[in-house]
Amino acid sequence: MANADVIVIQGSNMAEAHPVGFQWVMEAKRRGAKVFHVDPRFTRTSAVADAYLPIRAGTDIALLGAVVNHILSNELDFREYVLAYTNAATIVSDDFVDAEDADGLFSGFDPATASYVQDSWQYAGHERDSGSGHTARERETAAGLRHESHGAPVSRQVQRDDTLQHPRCVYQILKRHFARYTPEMVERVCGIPREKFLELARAWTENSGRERTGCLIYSVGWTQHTVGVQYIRTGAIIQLLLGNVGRPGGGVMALRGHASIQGSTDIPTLFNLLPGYLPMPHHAQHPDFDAWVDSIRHPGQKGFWGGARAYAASLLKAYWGDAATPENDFGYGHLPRLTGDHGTYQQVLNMIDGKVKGYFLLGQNPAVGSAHGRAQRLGMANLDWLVVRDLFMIESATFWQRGPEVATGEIVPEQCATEVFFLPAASHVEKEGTFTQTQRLLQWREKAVDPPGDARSELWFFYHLGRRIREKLAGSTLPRDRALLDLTWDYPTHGRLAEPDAEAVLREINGYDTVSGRPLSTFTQARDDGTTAIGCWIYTGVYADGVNQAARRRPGHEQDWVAAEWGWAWPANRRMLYNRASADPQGRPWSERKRYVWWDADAGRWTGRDVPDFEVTKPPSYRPPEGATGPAALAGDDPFIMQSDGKGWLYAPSGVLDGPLPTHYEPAESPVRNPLYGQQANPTRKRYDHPVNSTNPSPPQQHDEVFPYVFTVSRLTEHHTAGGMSRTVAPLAELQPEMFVEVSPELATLAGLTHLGWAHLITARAAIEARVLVTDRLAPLTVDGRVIQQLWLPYHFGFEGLVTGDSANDLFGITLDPNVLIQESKIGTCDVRPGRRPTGAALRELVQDYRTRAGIVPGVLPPAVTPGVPVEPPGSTGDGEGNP
Amino acid sequence: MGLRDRLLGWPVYRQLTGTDPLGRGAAACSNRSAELTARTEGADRVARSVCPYCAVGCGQRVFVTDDQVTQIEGDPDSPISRGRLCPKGAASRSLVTSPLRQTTVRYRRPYGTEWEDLDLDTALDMIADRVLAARAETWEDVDAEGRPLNRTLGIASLGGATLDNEENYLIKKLFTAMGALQIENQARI
Amino acid sequence: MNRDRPAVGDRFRRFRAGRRGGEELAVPPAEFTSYYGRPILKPPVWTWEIAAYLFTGGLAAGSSLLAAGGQLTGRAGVRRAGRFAALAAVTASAGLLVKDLGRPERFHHMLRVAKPTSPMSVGTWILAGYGPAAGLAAVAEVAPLLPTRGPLGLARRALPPVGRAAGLAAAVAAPALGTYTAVLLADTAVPSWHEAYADLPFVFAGSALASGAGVGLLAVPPAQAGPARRMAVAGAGLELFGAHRVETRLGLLGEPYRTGRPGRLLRAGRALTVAGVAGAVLGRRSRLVSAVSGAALLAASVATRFGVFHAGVASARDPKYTVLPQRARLDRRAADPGR
Amino acid sequence: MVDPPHRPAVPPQSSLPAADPATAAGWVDAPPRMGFFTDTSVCIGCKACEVACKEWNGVPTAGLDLLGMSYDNTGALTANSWRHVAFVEQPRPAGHGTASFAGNPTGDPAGPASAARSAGTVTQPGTEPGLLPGEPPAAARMTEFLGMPAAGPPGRTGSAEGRSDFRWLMMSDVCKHCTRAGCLDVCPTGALFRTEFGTVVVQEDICNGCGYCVSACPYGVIDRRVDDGRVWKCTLCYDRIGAGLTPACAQACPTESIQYGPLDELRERAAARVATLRERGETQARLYGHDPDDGVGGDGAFFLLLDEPEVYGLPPDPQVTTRDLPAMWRRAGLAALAMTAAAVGAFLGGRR
Repeated sequence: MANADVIVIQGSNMAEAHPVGFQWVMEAKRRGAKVFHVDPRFTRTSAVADAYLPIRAGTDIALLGAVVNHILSNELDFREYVLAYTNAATIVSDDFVDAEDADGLFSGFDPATASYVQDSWQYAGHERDSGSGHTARERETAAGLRHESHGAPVSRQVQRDDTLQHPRCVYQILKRHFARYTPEMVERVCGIPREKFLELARAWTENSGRERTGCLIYSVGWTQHTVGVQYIRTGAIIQLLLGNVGRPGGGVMALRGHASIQGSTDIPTLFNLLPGYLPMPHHAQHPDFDAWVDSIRHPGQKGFWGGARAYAASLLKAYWGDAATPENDFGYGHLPRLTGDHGTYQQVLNMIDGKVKGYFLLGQNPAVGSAHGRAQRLGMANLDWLVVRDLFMIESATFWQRGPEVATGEIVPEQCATEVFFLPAASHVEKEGTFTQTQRLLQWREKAVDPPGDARSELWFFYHLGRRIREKLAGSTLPRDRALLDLTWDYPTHGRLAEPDAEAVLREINGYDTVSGRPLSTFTQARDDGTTAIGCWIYTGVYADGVNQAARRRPGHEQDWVAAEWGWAWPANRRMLYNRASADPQGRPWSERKRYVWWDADAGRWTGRDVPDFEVTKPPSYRPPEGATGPAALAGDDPFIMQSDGKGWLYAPSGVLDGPLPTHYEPAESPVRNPLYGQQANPTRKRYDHPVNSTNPSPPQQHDEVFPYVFTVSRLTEHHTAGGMSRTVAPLAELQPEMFVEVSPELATLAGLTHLGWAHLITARAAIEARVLVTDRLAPLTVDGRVIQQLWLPYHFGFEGLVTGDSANDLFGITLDPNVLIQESKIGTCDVRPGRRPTGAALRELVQDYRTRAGIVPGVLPPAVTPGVPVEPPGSTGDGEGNP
Repeated sequence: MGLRDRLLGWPVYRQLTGTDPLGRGAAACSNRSAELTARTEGADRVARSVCPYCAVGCGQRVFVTDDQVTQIEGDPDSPISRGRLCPKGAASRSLVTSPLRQTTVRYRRPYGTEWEDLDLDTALDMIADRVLAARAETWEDVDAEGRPLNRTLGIASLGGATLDNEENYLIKKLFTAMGALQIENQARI
Repeated sequence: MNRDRPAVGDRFRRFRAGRRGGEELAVPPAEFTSYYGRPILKPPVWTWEIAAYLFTGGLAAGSSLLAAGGQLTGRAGVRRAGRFAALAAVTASAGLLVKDLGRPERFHHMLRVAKPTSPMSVGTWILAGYGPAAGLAAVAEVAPLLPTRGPLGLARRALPPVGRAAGLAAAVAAPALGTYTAVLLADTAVPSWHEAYADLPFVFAGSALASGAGVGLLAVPPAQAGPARRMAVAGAGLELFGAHRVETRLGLLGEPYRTGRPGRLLRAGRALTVAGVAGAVLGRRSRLVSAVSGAALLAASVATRFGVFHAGVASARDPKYTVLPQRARLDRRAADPGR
Repeated sequence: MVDPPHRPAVPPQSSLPAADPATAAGWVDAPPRMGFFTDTSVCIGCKACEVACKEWNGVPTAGLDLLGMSYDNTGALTANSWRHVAFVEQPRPAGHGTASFAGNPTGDPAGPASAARSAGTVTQPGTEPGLLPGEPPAAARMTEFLGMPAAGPPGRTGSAEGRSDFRWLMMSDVCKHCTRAGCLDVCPTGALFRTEFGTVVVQEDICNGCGYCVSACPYGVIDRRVDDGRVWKCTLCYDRIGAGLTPACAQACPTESIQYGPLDELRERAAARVATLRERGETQARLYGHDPDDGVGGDGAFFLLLDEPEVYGLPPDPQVTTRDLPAMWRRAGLAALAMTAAAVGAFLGGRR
């Protein structure tokens, strides 16, 4: 990042959310890089940026699309890079109809399931073998997450036009798609004056190419939207066109908010994934091991997923050890099966409906941290039992006693049956283990002291819980108990507390040879014959040679800036993915200034500052033989080795459920009619028509004026997420001691709010109160001749801890991105009034009054497709299973 | 301490006899100040750790004396953070030593209005029983068409993202073997 | 928890209240900026004890001079009154000073060093010398009550000469004691105190004399009170002269002495002084009038000391008294780089 | 009793070599003078310095009240806050290529009309549009609140250019460790002393809470802790630097806004930094407290500011009070003589 010549920060308040990471931005700035910040609010990041662009929340695609348009219409793309390393030249099926020509819907939309059949999106000549077909199910299972480590499947034999002139080549399609995303449109949609937009577009393009690179930084300001994935796609398209991927100082940098949130998707505690991004099997899609494996590797596909069978077999081997044999498909039968969406929000609704008996909360505080706090609390109040493991007594543990619903009479302790176990947890210094930080780097933590009192690590809790359960089941003959009884669960423990040995677990994650017991050093050693057991194949190598590579701590000042000997990064300790792209097709560095990884012809190998993210001896001139598959099928100039065609995707024929190209849709709740298309919001967004859930009306619906203002929430430097680790800590609590809402002076006057006075915000879900901070850091925007007022709130507050306040997440409803099922919790509409909110029953009446005025019927949501938008039936019919 | 030592130790005497006639520095220095040193110097051990807050992964050094964490500060060796910390990371010692931290098991029985104490071992046993009961009650062997499901939708879990990879691995492994599908974490939020 | 930093919390609440109430609006005038109108300096943490000490210290000094005068001119009544007043005052002084400490049990740390740069240290050593002398002088007054024989008889004979020596020693220290307190206040960053350093000593010297004279007028019959009357006149003269200069020659920084509570106190002090002197001079025949005048002079001294004290506090609380004079100084320097 | 005026002349100006206060304080072959250079142009206002300081020095909490001074809820340097990050929101150019809010709606605060507009309708508005009855517009009051009456914050003044430009200044304040330290000069117990590193430190085992230093500090830094009775302030981590470590705040600072080192080096670095900023058009950049010839002989902790000192709550031209002490003693001596004379006169006059 410090090597960038221009840094664009959008959808992230990096200086506040990641101050220490921000030192690298400041370093680049010191060296003269220009820093742009795009945000609805002037933040501490804007304060030190070279330029700040205020934007209407939820319109980033319009802005970025206009940058794409600026690049294409002025031919500013890094042509040589684009031709060689992206799918710009690929010809797309002529069945494909762009959203531009269908008022916001792409071809293949199935109104029955509000999802796409992607056949018409495929490359020319491959309409039928898309391997994805109907996407309703993919949405239900958040399949998008799988693509964290690899692109979706496409065949590698494609028609190309290297002149980029063919009307149906990706380049031309892209050009047409974004043609209407002009500076004028940016002004109309985002409220950003055109000259300011042009300043950004120029700086970005001028600082990219052979000699220079630009870096794009985003965070949850992008992901927590109903089109979050497409935000990121748009950014990626720009970076690919400008040749800013796989090169030093380039890239699309995701800043994640939690110590090991990367790790918790790599080794997922997510319903739809198994370790290493292997999909959890689906009852219909994956009847047996082979079907399951083939659905991952797509026979005949290029790239490293060719080894999927070995990765899968090795995982099952790690789970069930000797009981996993080639004969019994390594115990594939033991795996539970998906039938649809089992995500956290679906779970909560099921709790309300009494379908869930028990709930574990492991260092998580949904009563404050999840959207629609009321639904979360009502759900928990309707369980048989709840286990909360945390450092502090958090809101999710005391909702039955002190929650807002107790005040409104919706939860009566004497009538709440939920049995609550609070188990104190061990802090990060009281246990050892690895965190995986945001750049895929694993770092080992040494244990400093024993946890106090009854506090224990999760490792301890689950190991011993598993031990007890297995003891209780010992001798059971029930088939359903086999999976538990066959499980390899024999980890050595040590110390007074009988703490399981974390290194032993890490060794299993790394994988070992089941015969010799030797740890593996790379995932290419994985076998599908049961001779290797690997807990998480992408982590193979972290315990290479029996050495804990994540514990390496060679001081940074003793290494070059790549610092390859600090911790261990997956895959194979690569610090930058796809770094083959930092050299030209012939393997030479694009420029001296941006030299990183290159082909050393004399030595006959790839070399450079980093571990080449490429087969190290495969020459640039290599061309795969006919019929080759897997890694062998990758040509010497296919840098994107995890992509099934080795190319960077400007156009996504599959894998992305809401369109092959990013398209501007308004947020699910918006005061503005979509100026670009008849289709108002993302037609494929995941909606829940549950009585507890409701959405504020947006144009063209009636009564949108009841909620005239836009609000957005985010973090403060001084606090952490739901506040469980900061509102409880005195030196942090005192720095931001109260819940507040930031408003522009104009809105303050408009709504009669006074500085440091009280205000309350109302949505269809809840009303919360906060102290008012009137500040110039928020400015009204002119959008289509209208003045749009935006408010901002921190979401850290709750009713427990040293400092308390209403929780901003209570304001949100539940609407999710179709690809990854992440909720839209960055933007909503609301009304704001001076003074404190009413309490008790009066509070519910207030919210009800607003619902009535807005004509909201519980459980009835706005239609997926905006009335009046023509829908032509999909070309083919997949077997849709999603419930719209 | 004899009278003589008292006199020699008397700053006024030092003023008159020493290099600091105005009593501004050397003469005014107290014994405590003279012997003062950084408490981290005397630490029994130093653990190399990683900040538990955001995902930047800043290195931390945890200083321990008499099995108490006496200081947590940035690890200058880390190429990621170069010894620096944000306010949250800098507050790590207060986090782990906070008086608000719960260190005993608490139990709320159904329809209860107050917390009760519970022994950890008993708690673990009760939880194991409830897991098995919920699993038995909601187990699904096959779907309508007889295709295997092998699962329970009666148990759900939501994990934070401050858990170690090793912990996540065991959690996923156990729940999967248990047939519990509805395992989620912060990453979805 | 706020108790930990009343200077901040309180200031700010006042400030907010000010915005609503409007009356004591803490909004800085348009010609300068400040950080949210907050004071730059910390107002003195000293409370009424220090203001009271300014009085008792001066009273002790004045009384010792009076006593010495009586001693040398053979006015036993004057001498006795002066010595007793001095002892009482210096005892009170010590008590007040210790009480004002944040850590009273550590009062003896004051004797740890001798720092010429610290008026408080200097004052400590002055008190250390003056206190015993004044005490001894007063004790000597009880000699006649002692038995003629025995060890106490020895004391009865020994005390008077010792008392005379001690009385004179106290008198020598007295002027220092009566004036160093002015330096004590002036040697601070408190704008209205510091800028008044040239004149405060005279105010305090005068006030000390006047209060000492007050003792004399109260204690002795008019016949013997001649010197006290003259001391009152001289003291009042010094005090009024100094006070006038303080209020008129400091420009903006004179404001706190003229306005608000300090202004009222100082005006009262002036009135009482004038009344006391007038009474002393005109009422020289009447025991009662003299006594009342003496009381007036004492009261005047109290009022003046508290007035000066609070004026300083007020000047530290408002950033304008910090910023504007410093700005002016910078401008002068800019205009004439020589300075 | 020595007559005050004849006491040995007190430090000011010449007698103390400003260069090395440690030697002047009787330290034989003292190490180089150490200090802070706080570069506010790269401060991101994260307050890591405040927290790191409290963690290391065990400073108690300073209170949990929302002050509404931008993001400053600490308020000032106090006995319980040895670092204080100031936040100033200003309608001034921030050196941005294009003014941050250029092209945004300006002029008078939005009225009923635009309220109806932003509500997208005229019927059934969520909020009663328009101004509050009675109350003056909330925004107008912010002008005085921000303590910058010279330039009313934009959007409230109704001036377009006012709204267009904006900057947010942040600055981590700390004890200045003056070369001529008033607090140290006036301390009667020697609790405040000059360390071998040239820093000024309170010895908690000595301080008896006389409070003199509080009034003597021209920056309003040192403060007495109410429940404790002693005074407290930044020690520049005397214990850490003695062990060769970096002070807690400087070590934590993510953006190197707080730099620690030998004062001479820091002064050179600072001069270079100001030059660079000026070249880049940051004409407002200036150093504060770096000059050995200023009223306090230069600060051991000095700053790079982007506006006048008083905007950050700093005195524009601080002077150590003791520089006038000799003159004070002279005046006091004069007054003492006058006092003596008056007394003598009073009695001699009686003889006649």
